[in-house]
Amino acid sequence: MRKILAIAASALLATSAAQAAETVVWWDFLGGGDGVRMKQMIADFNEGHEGEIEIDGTTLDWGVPFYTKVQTSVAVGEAPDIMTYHASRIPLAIKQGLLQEITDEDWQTMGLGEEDFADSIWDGVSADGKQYGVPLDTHPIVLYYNKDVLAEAGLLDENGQPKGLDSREGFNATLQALKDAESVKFPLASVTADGNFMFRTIYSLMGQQDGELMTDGEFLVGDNAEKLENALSVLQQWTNEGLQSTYTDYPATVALFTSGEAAMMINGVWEVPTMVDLHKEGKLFEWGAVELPVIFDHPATYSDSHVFAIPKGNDMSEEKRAAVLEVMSWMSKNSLFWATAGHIPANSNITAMDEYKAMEPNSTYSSLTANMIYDPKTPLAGVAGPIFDVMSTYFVPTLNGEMDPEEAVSEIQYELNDM
Amino acid sequence: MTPTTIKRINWVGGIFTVFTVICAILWAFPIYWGIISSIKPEDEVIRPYIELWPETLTFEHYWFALTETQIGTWYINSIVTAVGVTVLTVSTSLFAGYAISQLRFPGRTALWWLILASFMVPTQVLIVNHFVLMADLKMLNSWAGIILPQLIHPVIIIVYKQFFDQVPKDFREAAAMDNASEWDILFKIYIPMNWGVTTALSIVIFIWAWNAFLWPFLAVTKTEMMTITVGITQVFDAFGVYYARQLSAAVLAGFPVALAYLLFQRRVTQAITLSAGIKG
Amino acid sequence: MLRNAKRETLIAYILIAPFVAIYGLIFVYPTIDLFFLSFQDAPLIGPGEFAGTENYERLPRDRRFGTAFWNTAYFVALTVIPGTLVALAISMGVTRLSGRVQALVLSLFFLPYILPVSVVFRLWDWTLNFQFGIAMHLLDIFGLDRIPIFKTTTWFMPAVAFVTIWWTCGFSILLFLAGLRAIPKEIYEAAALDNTSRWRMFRHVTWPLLWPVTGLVLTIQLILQLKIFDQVYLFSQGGRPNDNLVMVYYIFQRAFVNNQGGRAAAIAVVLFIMVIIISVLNFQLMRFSERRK
Amino acid sequence: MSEISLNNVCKSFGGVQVIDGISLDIESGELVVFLGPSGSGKSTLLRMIAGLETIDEGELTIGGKRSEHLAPGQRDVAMVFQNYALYPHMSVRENMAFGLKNIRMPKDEIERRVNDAARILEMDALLDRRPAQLSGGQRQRVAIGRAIVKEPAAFLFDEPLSNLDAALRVRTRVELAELHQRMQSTMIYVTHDQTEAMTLADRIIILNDCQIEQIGTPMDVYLYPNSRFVAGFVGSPGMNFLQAELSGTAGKQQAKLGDGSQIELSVDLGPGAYELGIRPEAVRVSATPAATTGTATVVERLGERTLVHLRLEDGTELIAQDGGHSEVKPGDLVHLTFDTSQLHLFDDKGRAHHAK
Repeated sequence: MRKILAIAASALLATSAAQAAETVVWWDFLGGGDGVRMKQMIADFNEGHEGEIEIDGTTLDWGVPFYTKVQTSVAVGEAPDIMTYHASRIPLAIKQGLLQEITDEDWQTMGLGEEDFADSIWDGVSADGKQYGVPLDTHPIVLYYNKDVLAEAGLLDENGQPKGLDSREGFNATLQALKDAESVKFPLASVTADGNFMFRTIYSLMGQQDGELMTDGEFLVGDNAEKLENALSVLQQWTNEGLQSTYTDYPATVALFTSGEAAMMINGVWEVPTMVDLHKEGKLFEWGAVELPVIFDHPATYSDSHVFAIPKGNDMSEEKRAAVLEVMSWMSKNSLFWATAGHIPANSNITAMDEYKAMEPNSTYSSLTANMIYDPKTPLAGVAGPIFDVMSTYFVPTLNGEMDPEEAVSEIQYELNDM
Repeated sequence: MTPTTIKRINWVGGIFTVFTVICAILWAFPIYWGIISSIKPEDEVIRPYIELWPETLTFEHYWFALTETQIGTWYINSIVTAVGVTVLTVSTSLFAGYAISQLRFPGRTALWWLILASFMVPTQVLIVNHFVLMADLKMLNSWAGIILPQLIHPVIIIVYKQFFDQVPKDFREAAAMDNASEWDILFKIYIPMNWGVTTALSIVIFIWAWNAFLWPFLAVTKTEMMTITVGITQVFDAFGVYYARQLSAAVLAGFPVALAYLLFQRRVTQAITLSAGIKG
Repeated sequence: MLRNAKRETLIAYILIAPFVAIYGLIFVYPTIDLFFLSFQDAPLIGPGEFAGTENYERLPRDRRFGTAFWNTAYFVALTVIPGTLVALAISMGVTRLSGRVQALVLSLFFLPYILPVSVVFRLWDWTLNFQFGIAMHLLDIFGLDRIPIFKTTTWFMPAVAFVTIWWTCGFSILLFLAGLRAIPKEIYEAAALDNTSRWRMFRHVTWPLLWPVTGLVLTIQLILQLKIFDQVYLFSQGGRPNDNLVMVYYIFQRAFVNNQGGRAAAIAVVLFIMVIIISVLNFQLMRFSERRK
Repeated sequence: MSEISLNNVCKSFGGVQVIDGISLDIESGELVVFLGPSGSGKSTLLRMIAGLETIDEGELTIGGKRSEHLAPGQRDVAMVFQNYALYPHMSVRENMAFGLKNIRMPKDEIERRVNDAARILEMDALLDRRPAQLSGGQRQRVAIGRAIVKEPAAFLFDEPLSNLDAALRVRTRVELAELHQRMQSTMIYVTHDQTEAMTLADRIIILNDCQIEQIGTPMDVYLYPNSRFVAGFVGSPGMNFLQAELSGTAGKQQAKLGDGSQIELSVDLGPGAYELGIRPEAVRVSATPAATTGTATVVERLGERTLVHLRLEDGTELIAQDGGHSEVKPGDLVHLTFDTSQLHLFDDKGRAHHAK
């Protein structure tokens, strides 16, 4: 008990000592392997700005909880000074009036601008010619694989990549072979318990068929419904044939892969640091990460951007705002380190650097940047947004074989159009 | 145990006793399992077989929770708000219960009906309005904002009223003969006489307030203002394999109330039966 | 008793003032405000426009409201009577014991009650974890299929109900024990002299004499479980919240996730009325059964 | 000068008269007992003196000071409650000191008074105990001690012995009498037990039906009851009451009982039907034929005397007293004599007329 009190007391002292400098209250939702990297960056920043700016960072639960907290804190004027945000959710945020505009003047102060970012990324933070966030990265999902297991089963090609990444049949064969080899519990680990997460995979598979969620404000028009059904069918087939883990939540998915119980895993690039760190400690097998397999017509991978945004509902002094801009600018310019978190830095000056190009496993999956697809630009989209919400409700039963893909699609269609 | 009771326990009774004890152990097993898991390394925690005792015993998760998270701050928030709820609920209920039981004043019946009516209203339906109200008062993210809406505990007033009703009026008269003022009667006679009830009620209200989830969860948007019960579910890293770490935080959150219960078992029992309207 | 009416009134008002102030602020005013809000098209924070009964008219066609309503009813059905029976069974067991053993066994059964809901959530989420939970290892040992308990709609409510019973049972156990202690020993001794079997003893002595306590426990449980939120919220995180909605959860979702204060208020009013109707019905029922005796 | 005087005091509860114009003077140092059945108003009267009940009308003077509007604590009286009302959370010492602290008496004075009282009541060893740790008798003493320390003008006792068991009651009664002897203080004592009243009182005030029925010394009240009510209420076993037809002229009259027997007596009354009262000790068993005969139904042997319950020929029941070694057995036919000087006749209004 005394120890707890001592720690509590020191925590109090720490916050009061920090008040000497301009304190920037920072919220993020980066709780994975990338969260560790971000904490490192915050520490580096604080060190470099000692006595001037101090970031007081907090990591909240990703997804609905995070965005619920943001929404209510802005509504009651208790918002942080800066927060991470998903670019996909910016249209919704603008509609809700949650974000402050990043003005031309701000961009100048930061020493950044349109020319520093790829068009698609710049477009992601823009609405009606105004910008609402400073892009940090793009973060697609990738296929992680256990080289040891795959090699043993003879499923690695000459480049050390899994075989059968070019077609549905090929990939199914690889999964089946892993299953038959019986060296793992699951050929593939997927976050099948969390519909929010599976949105990324399913949307990727739709993209591989050029499917669209929303066409001119209408949902799943024409054969798009069929394409969604196709995507769901693939995943359900994997479940039915025992090829992927069922009802697996996020931490369990990572745990299944890292403990060697699943040979492959579909997950975000942000888990790269987890693998790197474990491998360094000698607790992990040889591993790799590649672009998602092409199940349908052509490669496509869902991607989103982390951006920094300044919430409304927070009366900021001039000095504070300057400090916030400095934080965003610094983070963007130092995002090479962020690439070690697996993400692809948004700042094109960084991605042009040789050091970046030599980075592994990033370079292995960097090919996918050409094949990235994004959420539709609508206030209904975005992480934990209404579309997410509706669709994810039906993904879990479908992916785990409780519901037919056809039924799921018609339910999704009904609810989406009901909004 | 007296010799006669030993004699009376036949073998059926013996089996029954053993059965009950086994049930009790199974009942509490998840608690044991949570504690044990929290002192295993993360990779041991996810082993695909059952180990009732850690192979490697480690307190690293506790160390992590205590040093790398805001759990210390949350402890302080939980203590302050739980104590605040307890003191305010007990004192206002005690005063009101005393007034209704012992004093005659206009509006007494109306007040009593209000209290009985509030008995029926679930505070959960008021979350939206509480949130708006606390936002208007600029009390969100403050201790006061966490405490205030938790002060609706009509049952405490009812318990106090019943207790004061039971005090023979002789005491009041004896005190009057002793030149005691109305305040003396309250503070020197009635309150000390019912000190046991007050302690018991305070302990359970403290436990309830410590365990409160919904309102503190809504009223706080800043992590440094969270109570421990909210903090451990909201701020912990959702991504990655941290089962043991999460469990260690849970153990830390449950520790104070478990301790309070083990120390004041009889009072807790008394207060629970009181709060349900059964005389202890 | 000689009384000074004026002074007494003054003192009474001083004594009730803090209570009345707090109740006025956080009970009376919000309750009135709730009804006003339910007729507005309002965000969570900020002014709204009068919307008539639209917020209510939506409810019958609102699928999620239906889910929330039926899930709540289902949850109540799963917890109230089973929970009471479990508590009764446990207290029958505990009451037979004596001395230290009784104290220890009672503590083991009671301990869950004093834990915060988040701790209860962590414990059971871990115990029943689909991949690593000890319960799943047990299923494996018995050769049964693993059950993704908190991820399927079939198992979710029963499992949350089970955890809830585990968590809140201690409260009812204490009430039953108090009730059992109040039954005079002589009655059992008299019955024993009449060669009454154990079952008949329970059926004809314990059960009827315990009925007032049983009724009380049922009432408390019923009102309590209607207000379920915490467990359902926590267990559906990272899962399927929309399938697991209950009334309070839906109020929360409308107000805090979807920023629709007015619609949330309308749902809250419905729950409010449900609780009141059930309280009154329950009260009448208890009175009726009292009289019948 | 009288210590406490009541002048025509009245009280009613919600329209029901409970005290109806009572006037009374209590002398300094006197122990007065209010005796009456429950509902007679005796407790109310005491509480009115204490200030626990308002006085609707009339005057109350305590120690020469008009007191009917004073608060209880300011009337210079102390009260011992039926249930003692000892504050359970205070030690004996604190219980006794509480009232003194409330009037901000200096600490050393409180100390002195508490110690004095403890010495008087022989409870020095109990001072630091809590009431729950005391026996019934000890609690009783603490309650008295709490009154003593106030050094009041008068002590008020509200049925103080009713919570004690029989043996303790007798002992405490004696102790109280002794205490009164020693302290010579004014005391008012309320009881429904006529034995307590008889043994303790300097004067007994018998209340019935909101009014004073009789005031007098115990022997006055016993020997010369004012009314049928007093006659019946005082004395144990109670007075025998028989229907009698009075005839003859003043100085030489006969009372004819229901069984036809005649008793000679002298009383200031005209002929007519009366109720005749005679205490059991005035009805004696005679070896030779006497006034009348009765059949013994129950024989109660009390050791030093024997009570014989009898039935006369016409069915009238009465109790006679015989010596400790009485040979009467149930069923015996017994000769009875009446001590005609101890006869009382009651008219239809219940007024008593004593035989000469």
